[in-house]
Amino acid sequence: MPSADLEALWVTFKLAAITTLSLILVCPPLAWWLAHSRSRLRPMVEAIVALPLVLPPTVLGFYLLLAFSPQYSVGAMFEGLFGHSLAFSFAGLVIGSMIYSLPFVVQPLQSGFVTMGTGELEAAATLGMGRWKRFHYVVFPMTKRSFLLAAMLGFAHTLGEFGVVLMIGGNIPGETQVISIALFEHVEALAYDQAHMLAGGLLALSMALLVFIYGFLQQNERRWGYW
Amino acid sequence: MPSADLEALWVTFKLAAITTLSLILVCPPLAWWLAHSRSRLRPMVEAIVALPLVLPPTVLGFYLLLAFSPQYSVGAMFEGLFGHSLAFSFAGLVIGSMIYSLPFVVQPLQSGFVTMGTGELEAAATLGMGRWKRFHYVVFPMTKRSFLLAAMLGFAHTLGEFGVVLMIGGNIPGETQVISIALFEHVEALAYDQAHMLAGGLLALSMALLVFIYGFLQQNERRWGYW
Amino acid sequence: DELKVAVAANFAHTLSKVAERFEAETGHRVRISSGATGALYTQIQHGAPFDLFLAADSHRPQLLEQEQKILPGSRVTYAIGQLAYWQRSGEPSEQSLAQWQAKLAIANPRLAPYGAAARDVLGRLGLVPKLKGKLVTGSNILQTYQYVDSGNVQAGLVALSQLRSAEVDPHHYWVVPDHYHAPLEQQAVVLRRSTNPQLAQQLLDYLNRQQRLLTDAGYQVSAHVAQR
Amino acid sequence: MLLSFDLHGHLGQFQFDAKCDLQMAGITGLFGPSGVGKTTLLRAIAGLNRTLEGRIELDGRVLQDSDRGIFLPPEQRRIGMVFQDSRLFPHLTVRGNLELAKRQARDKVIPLQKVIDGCGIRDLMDKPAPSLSAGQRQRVAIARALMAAPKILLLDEPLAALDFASRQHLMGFLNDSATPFPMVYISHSVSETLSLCDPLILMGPGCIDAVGPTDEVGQRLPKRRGHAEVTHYDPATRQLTLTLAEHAPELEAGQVVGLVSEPRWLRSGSTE
Amino acid sequence: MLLSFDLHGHLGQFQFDAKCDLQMAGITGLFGPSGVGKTTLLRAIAGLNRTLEGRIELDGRVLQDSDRGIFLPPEQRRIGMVFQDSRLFPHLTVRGNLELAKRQARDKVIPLQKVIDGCGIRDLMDKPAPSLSAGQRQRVAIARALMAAPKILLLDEPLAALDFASRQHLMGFLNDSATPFPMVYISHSVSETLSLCDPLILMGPGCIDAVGPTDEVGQRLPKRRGHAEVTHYDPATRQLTLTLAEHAPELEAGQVVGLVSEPRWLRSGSTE
Ligand SMILES: Nc1ncnc2c1ncn2[C@@H]1O[C@H](COP(=O)(O)OP(=O)(O)OP(=O)(O)O)[C@@H](O)[C@H]1O
Ligand SMILES: Nc1ncnc2c1ncn2[C@@H]1O[C@H](COP(=O)(O)OP(=O)(O)OP(=O)(O)O)[C@@H](O)[C@H]1O
Ligand code: MOO
Ligand SMILES: [Mg+2]
Ligand SMILES: [Mg+2]
Repeated sequence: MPSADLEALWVTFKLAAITTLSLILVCPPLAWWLAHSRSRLRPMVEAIVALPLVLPPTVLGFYLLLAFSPQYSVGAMFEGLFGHSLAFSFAGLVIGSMIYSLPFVVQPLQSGFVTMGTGELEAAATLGMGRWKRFHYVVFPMTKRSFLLAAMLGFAHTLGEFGVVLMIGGNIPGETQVISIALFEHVEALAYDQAHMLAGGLLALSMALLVFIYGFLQQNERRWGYW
Repeated sequence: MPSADLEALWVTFKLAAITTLSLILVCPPLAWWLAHSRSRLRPMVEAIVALPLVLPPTVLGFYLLLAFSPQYSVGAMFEGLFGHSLAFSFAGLVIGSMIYSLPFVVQPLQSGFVTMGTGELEAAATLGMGRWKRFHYVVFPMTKRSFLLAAMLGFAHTLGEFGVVLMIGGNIPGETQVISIALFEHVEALAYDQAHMLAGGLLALSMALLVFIYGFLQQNERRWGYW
Repeated sequence: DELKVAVAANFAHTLSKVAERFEAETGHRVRISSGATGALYTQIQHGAPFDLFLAADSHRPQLLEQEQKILPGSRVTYAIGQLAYWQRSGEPSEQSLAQWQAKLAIANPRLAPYGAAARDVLGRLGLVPKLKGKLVTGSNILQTYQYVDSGNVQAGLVALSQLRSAEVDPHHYWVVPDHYHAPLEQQAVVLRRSTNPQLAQQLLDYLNRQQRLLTDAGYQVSAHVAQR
Repeated sequence: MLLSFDLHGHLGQFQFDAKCDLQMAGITGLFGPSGVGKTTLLRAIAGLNRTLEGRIELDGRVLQDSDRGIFLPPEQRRIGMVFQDSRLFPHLTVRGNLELAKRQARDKVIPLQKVIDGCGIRDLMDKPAPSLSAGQRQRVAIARALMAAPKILLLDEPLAALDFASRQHLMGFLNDSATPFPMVYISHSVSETLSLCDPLILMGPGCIDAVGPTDEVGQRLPKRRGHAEVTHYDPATRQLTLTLAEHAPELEAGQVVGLVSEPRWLRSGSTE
Repeated sequence: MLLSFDLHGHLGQFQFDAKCDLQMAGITGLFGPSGVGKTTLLRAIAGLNRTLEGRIELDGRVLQDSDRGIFLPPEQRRIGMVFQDSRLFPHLTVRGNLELAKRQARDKVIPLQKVIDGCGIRDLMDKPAPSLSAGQRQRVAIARALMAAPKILLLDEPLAALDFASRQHLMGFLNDSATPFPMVYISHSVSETLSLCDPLILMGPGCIDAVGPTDEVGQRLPKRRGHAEVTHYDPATRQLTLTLAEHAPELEAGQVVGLVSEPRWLRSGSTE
């Protein structure tokens, strides 16, 4: 594989990993609130979280581009903060990806929290376990599968990001050129050999990863009927 | 809104609606099998279903392009059959979207089926209800929420599709120009007024739709504690 | 009737003006899809249903001709493009470009002829190593322009026609001399799969008659065209 | 109606091996300590447990035969089951639950109204299932299972969450219903078992200890309970004289015993 | 330790209004027909039901006071609860469940070994929780609640799924444990209630009917059960003469009654 592609691969993985990690730290409280709140505000917040799902990535990219532009106040503030414009920088990509992948992390978590029910939590509370202990000892182990799914979807979706990156990434090798863009370029430039290598490699890698994860999940299921 | 944008909007909605409808008919059996099978093949099938999640849309687009291209055998066959190449046609977009959105429909369904548990189903079976009746009278009403979520995610994800469309749809007004592409074009062409109108309109529309759906879900939850 | 035209990004704005007139005069409808020349070429390769292709170079039309995908004899040069160095502040010139330190926007050299031209210029000025990691590449020349215009990048190599149509103050750009890069000889072809080749040819001829409009827009008109 | 089974296998560490031929009529008791496999057995008969191997036959029809690779799915067995947890359909009201079951009945045997009265759920009909109390849920589950008109009915501690009055009432109703629908009945209550069930199956860990008429097998139930007939009762002196039945606890003077007056309607249908 | 509550509100159509001051010592019985709101009351006391308004006070500490906007979350109330459905943590073994509870105990009151023996779960310690039978689950749930060493313990039909022997054994153990951990105990079994609980709360639909010592209030329990002392027993003729206690069922000659020999260890600790 040519070194530019390897670089793109590395940028992509770095981006996906950082995004996923940040999201998996930020999202559980939000997902919990969404799963259990009876507030009238909830549908509003749910809608905002789901928005990146519904909006074309280009819409998001467009607004991000405007937000990042130092011509406007937000972008100027960013520039003051980070020392450089966020557009066409790796940091900017991370922010964009986090917004874009947010619903993919929040929704599996929320659905896991909803469906684990409240029975075991009530039991834990009457044993004297506070909020954090309940989360650590009961919620997390009971919804491990949802956490895994959330991380996987978040990672995957960031890997596959295209529209947002195309608009705010700028295709800078080693910094913001991710594989989806590199591949697009190969294909449009009719460099099919390179395209085949990159796409085929990704396909094989993704498939292997997925088979591994799902196989692991299935085994655990078999052993306990639960995990 | 200029007529070209309206056309793009119409193409997009048509595409999303047809894709979602087809998927919601095709996916439940697959999701059911994935939720309950103990076969060793399951992780493999799960991985294949999840693949479009992990693959950059351009990879998928690339392979679809090859498949659809009249230069290759599959595409030539299609062309013989339909009289025109599938690439850069609406029918081709529907196929691409279905593949691309498949995991977004299958995964919520699967997760719904897994977490509804088998208790009520066993009860239904001992009452003498066969497979179909169990699905109709028990599974479907108990997982309504998952079906709604699946349809929503499928629809949303198709609305937001960009990479695949860019590669196999091109940008042909009235046929394959969807809003994400139209918006991309507006932004590139510096038609910020049009871009703002389209993006803002979409934002408002999506937000309204989402608030409505989530509000509806919450109300039903309140009324029964279940629906 | 309806014509589907694939046009190189740099020419999209100009074509839409021409098409407006054409539509008004003939009553036919022209639908425009714009993109990088390379991207459009790829789409045509895979069966995209265009009638007319206006490229930003002569290379792709030649390839299509060799592949016998065009109406024989339809390939013509309709314009010659000009590259400009746009800098949002200061006085753009060859020196200021040579000393540019920050991010610089260009079009993707592999897909867009204007990007290839930009690369030629940077090579000639010996800037390629210096600007490594600072070249923001748009997938076509429109996106490149938009990067600079939105203020996210402070300078870029774009098409003169874009700056003209946006009425940018000529003090803010420097028109790169023709010989700094391979000529941007923009050729057009009528595609063989076209359902209405006569109409496509009609539009192409109509376009070739709008020389005033093209020169005003920032293109040179080739002798070849002038002859016809 | 003959129910015969010969099942073996294991759940985790737990070994299971049970073989029996049962003439199903009235209510057959299934009695045994916690964790011996009562629920496991009923689930296997109903077709809900595929891990046990062997043969099950009901009324001449082979329901399962692992050797021949036969395994009838539960919905084709026409064996009803009332689960330890009630498993009502949570998206329906009580009425919805009963009506859904009723559609499955091939022959209408007990009219809805009679089941509603028998289970004492008249006031609950329009409540959504998840809002019921534990005892209410159990009664609805019994009603639902009866509405489906199964060939036989398996009940897993159906009265455990009920108060005394409801329990008495339901025992009478079950006793009446057992003629059209023979039942297998798990209960931990000795008095309930003795008064309601005949014959009786005693289970030990993973196996069947004894099968037979209640009069015989009942003697092996825990000895702290028994039956007696009142010979004489003098309300003034509070003196009561009883004649003990066969299987009576060992008693000594000074000891305090509890009394359960057995309602007259019990067992009158099935044994006399 | 004084537990006083004054709660009112409604769940759907169901109206609830209960007020009571209880001196918590030993085991307080909570008795009433199905669906009168026993579970609802316990849940409110434990802090699991926010829909009921009013005041709850335990040992001088205000747990809830809707007027002043006070609502202590359940984990700060130190009130243990054994649920009708056992609610074990499904991802842990039995041992895991107990150990997790033990970490919450502020003062170690009953040693683990004693609880294991008392609840008869020695052989289950390493089983994953979801593989247990219904009765096994209930025993583990009781053990888990005790390990957390709460101030008071609320039990919702904890012995319903247990066989006679386990039940007797557990009743003894609960009776012993009630000195460190006063309990409120819901049961539908009259004999269990009478022999284990003192005082007694009787509930009617959504309200408290009576509160008082078991000797008094117990008379109002369903009259089909009673207590008697053996005056004379002649094994040869099988003649048994008894002296009935106060709250005895109405009997007539020829009637069949059940006998429950009350184990001597019962209530000896708490009442004498
Ligand atoms: N999936 C499983 N894995 C391991 N052991 C199991 C599994 N399912 C059941 N067991 C064991 O099988 C035994 C029988 O369980 P079962 O539920 O049939 O008992 P039971 O007689 O119904 O008891 P109870 O009266 O308490 O309900 C129990 O000891 C239980 O621990
Ligand atoms: N969410 C609810 N909506 C409507 N009614 C409810 C709800 N929750 C409980 N109820 C009603 O409140 C009453 C009391 O329920 P509760 O569970 O407290 O009864 P219980 O005394 O514990 O009965 P059991 O002995 O059967 O368990 C029942 O009649 C029930 O139908
Ligand atoms: O107009 Mo181009 O093809 O983007 O250089
Ligand atoms: Mg059981
Ligand atoms: Mg209750």
